[in-house]
Amino acid sequence: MDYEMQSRRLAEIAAKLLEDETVEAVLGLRNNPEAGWPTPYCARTPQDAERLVWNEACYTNLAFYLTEMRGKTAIVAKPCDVRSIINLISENQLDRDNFIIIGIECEGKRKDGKPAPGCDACPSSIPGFWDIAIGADGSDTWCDLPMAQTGENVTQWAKKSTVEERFDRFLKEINQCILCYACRQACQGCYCVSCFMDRKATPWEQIDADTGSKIAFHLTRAMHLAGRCTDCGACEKVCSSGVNLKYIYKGLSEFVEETYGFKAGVNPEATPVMNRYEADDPQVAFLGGDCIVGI
Amino acid sequence: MSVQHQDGSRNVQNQDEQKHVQNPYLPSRAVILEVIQETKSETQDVKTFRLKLDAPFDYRPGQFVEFSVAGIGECTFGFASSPLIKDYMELTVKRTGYVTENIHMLSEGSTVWIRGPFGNSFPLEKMEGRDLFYVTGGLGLAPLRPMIDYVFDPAYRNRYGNIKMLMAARTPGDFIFSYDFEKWGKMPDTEFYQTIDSPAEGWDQFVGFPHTLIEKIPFDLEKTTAVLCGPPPMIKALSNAFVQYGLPPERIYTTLEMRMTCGVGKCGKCNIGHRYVCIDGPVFSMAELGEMPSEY
Amino acid sequence: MSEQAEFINPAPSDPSTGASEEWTPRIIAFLCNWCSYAGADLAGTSRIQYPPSIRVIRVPCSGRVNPQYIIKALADGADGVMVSGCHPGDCHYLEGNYYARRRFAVLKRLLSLAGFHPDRVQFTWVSASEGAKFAEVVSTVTEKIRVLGPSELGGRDGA
Amino acid sequence: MSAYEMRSNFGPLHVLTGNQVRDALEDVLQKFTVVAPVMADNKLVYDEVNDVSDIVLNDALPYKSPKDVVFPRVEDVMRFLENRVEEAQVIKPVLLVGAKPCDLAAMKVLDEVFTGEQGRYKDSFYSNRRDFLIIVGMNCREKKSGCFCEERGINPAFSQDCDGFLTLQDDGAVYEPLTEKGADLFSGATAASENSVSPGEETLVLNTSEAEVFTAMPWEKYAEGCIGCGTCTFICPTCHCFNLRDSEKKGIVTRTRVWDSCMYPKFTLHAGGHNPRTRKYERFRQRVLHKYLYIPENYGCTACTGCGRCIRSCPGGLNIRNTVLDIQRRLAEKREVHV
Repeated sequence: MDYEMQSRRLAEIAAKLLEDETVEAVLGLRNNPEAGWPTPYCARTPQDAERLVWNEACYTNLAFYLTEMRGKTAIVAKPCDVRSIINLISENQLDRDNFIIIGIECEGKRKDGKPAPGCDACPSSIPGFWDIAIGADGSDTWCDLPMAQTGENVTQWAKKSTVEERFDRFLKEINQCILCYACRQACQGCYCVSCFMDRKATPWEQIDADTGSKIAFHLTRAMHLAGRCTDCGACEKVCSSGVNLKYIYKGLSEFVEETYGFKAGVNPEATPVMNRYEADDPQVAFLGGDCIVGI
Repeated sequence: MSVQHQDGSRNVQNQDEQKHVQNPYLPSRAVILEVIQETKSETQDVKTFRLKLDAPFDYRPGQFVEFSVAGIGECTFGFASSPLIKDYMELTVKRTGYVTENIHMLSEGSTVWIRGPFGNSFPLEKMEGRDLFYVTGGLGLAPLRPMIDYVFDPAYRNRYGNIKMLMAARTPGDFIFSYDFEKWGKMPDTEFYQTIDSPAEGWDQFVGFPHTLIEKIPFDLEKTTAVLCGPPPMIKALSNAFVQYGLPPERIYTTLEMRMTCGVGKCGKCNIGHRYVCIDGPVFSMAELGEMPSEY
Repeated sequence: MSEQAEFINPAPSDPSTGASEEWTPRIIAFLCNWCSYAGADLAGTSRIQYPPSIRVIRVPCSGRVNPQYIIKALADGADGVMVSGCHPGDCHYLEGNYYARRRFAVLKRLLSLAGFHPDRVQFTWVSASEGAKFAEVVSTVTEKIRVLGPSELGGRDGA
Repeated sequence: MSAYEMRSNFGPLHVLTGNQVRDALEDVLQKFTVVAPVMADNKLVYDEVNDVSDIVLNDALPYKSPKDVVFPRVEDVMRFLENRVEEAQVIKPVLLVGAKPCDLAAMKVLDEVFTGEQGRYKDSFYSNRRDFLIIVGMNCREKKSGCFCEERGINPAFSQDCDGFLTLQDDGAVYEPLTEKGADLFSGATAASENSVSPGEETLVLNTSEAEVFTAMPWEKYAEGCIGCGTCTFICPTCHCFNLRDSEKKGIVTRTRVWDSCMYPKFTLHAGGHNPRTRKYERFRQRVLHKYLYIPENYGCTACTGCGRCIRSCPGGLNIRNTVLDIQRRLAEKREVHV
């Protein structure tokens, strides 16, 4: 990885796009010494482009911000950002004509001296989808770096573990949760205008932060993310309490892929997996049926 | 009688209230004596609850109360009955959310919990000797009713001048307290008007929004104090109309509603600028509101 | 981190503890209006015996059962949840149960991952003519949950 | 009478060696529930201590503030019995050790808001806990990225707002009792106190009015990047907005107080559907001005201690200090033009 070359080329490209008025804004990251890591930044003039950075701490998923941009935007997108963008396009949340993807090669980011959440399972250093490419060496070709892919296989773990072990792991994580909803806010998939937890007239809304509320929130959120999670790790990166629940979302992604052959963030044309059905879908999970689900 | 903050300022304080030793969060018990269905439109979404309290309760017109149903939650309502009535108090509730929906399911004899009174009140002393012009929209009549009844009380009526009342509602069936209208209309030196949003069959009174109607009701600019209550857009339009007509903002009063939890200026919800609606309000003059950010 | 303040008086004792009778699980049953609810009706009118463990909630279609309802039931301490709808292809709304089928499969994997015993949530198809099958399904489900014992989360209302 | 004149009325300074500090902590652990900085999951937090060896007394600032000792994330405050309500008031005495000067300053703000004379009502739930709390402050020698306590007039080396102050030195520590409650918590070789430390000057303040900043400042730009997660309010040592909720367990309805956050749209949503603050920048503006304008107006103290926690943890990189600096700069420019 040559971060310096990549940064330089990124600044050049961004300045050019803004100068030509191809785009109104370039969405990227800037150095933020007070925060201690690069934070989202929106360059709006060619001079601003200088401030865009690219280094090993640039782990923020920017796809979520793209849904809030008005006017034509260029987004600096690493593979996980692009997966999220694809997911959002397939759900009609983004208009492909309204933004340019500056794809940037990435071999994984680091947070607090460790690989950032999600990076250990990333399948490729190349974004799946791009308009302008910035390779690992700063050129416009991809280098296709080997990826570690040491991420946990949740299904395998689940098959080996007992119900109690799984319950303990889940409880241990949610016990730390304070129901601040930062995971929801940072998630590309959680774009609902009014979350099920925020509805006004129902007793679903629970901010008591007792175990029942936390289970209700996290499991329902996981359910909503089934076949939509792009494994970007934003939920764990923003959590102030250190709750690591990505394994649940990942386990569901594995299940959806294995059962329905669907992977989120691959094909922008695909209908989301939970929005369609086949008449011969496997009859799993049913009483007396082939219960491969019951791990 | 609880203290008032006539100009909403923090400096005008009563020593008694400052040394509030009792826990302001602990409610006292009340029992529902009667449930009155107010609106006659199809939704029937407004009811008035007449409550009998365990402990004696004193309040001034314009103050509000925190009303809870155990296990459901707490809601803020303005008093809707005259403070001179000592046997019971009334609250008018519109069914609009989870708590109010559950309140609507209550019937006579149910136990509810009350804490308060909170907030300042209408500056009744300051208004003495003046003509009064009440304008209300929909449910906005409820917090004004204590003041209306207080002023109409024979013991106090001679302290105030002429009274004009303009009551607005969406449809003829949406008026609350319509059983009082006849009584109010017959009061001496009182003009009583009603208006609805759009024409309806058999309606012979005003039609249109209140801010378009104040020109049709002659009143003495020098002697009048206006008291408004209604939904925020109505208050904004109406106060502009009054000011344009020549009434100084210091003589236009309104009562605000905000989401509230504590009622004692701690929870931070009803914060508008540096003011808390629950302790500096809910009654503000338009002059005060003009200085505050328009986040209401 | 901080401890909860305590009340001066001890909490009144839980009325549900100390019951000596055999424990019956509390199972929330979401039944589709067109098939399974009618099936349950038929079981009743045919006087077929089944355990009194289910609390029925009638829904228009198994596709109407929001997974949130099931999660909420479990989180609030239900011992089990059962959802029953029309057989695939028989949906009154043509395709509601097909969507539901995917949803339930994913939900069951989700609950397994989170450490809820997979047997706590059961899905099944019962048509309006299958009164006997309905009784059998309820017996099977109740037995499976009885083996698991009360919910780990305990009833919220303790009833 | 200035607080600084009162120093040393509660005994002389105690010079302690490292071992004596340990022993003293061992001792207080027997008597109190001790809350102190401990490591949890790679993060330093204030938490209840079971073993003295877990306590981390050094220059690092814990990730979260100690406010939940007095104002917990979730607390049962009362319950409904048949004909009356009962308040939860049996509280164990807690000793908070190692609170940094910025967190001590924050505690003072909370005291002011919940129990102060300006507040009109006393918050009994808060004061119940506060009355049972003893605080031992500790100096801070390292400025983290994002810290700006000195601009907020806080001296990281000493604070008066506690029951006793522990000054860490390279070899051991010096303990200075500041109130009766803190009189004999630590003891070692005695020494006379030196009255040399004084609070700094508050430079980061807003001397302005709502009308001047409310719409005139580029709030949308300041709040760019906000994702509305509320992390800032949850780890802030002075944020104190809350909600009261009822829950039913075993047939008894308990009222719970839980933190709420002004960064959520639901915070101000009326039951009728009207919402005075719908946009993210409006909510960020509320947070900044509540700390720098509204609380100063109402209580006479700025409710930001410069601990920098929100700056370090904000996923969007929002920065309250830069925002206030920018407002100051714009106001100064504007006033110059007027002159």
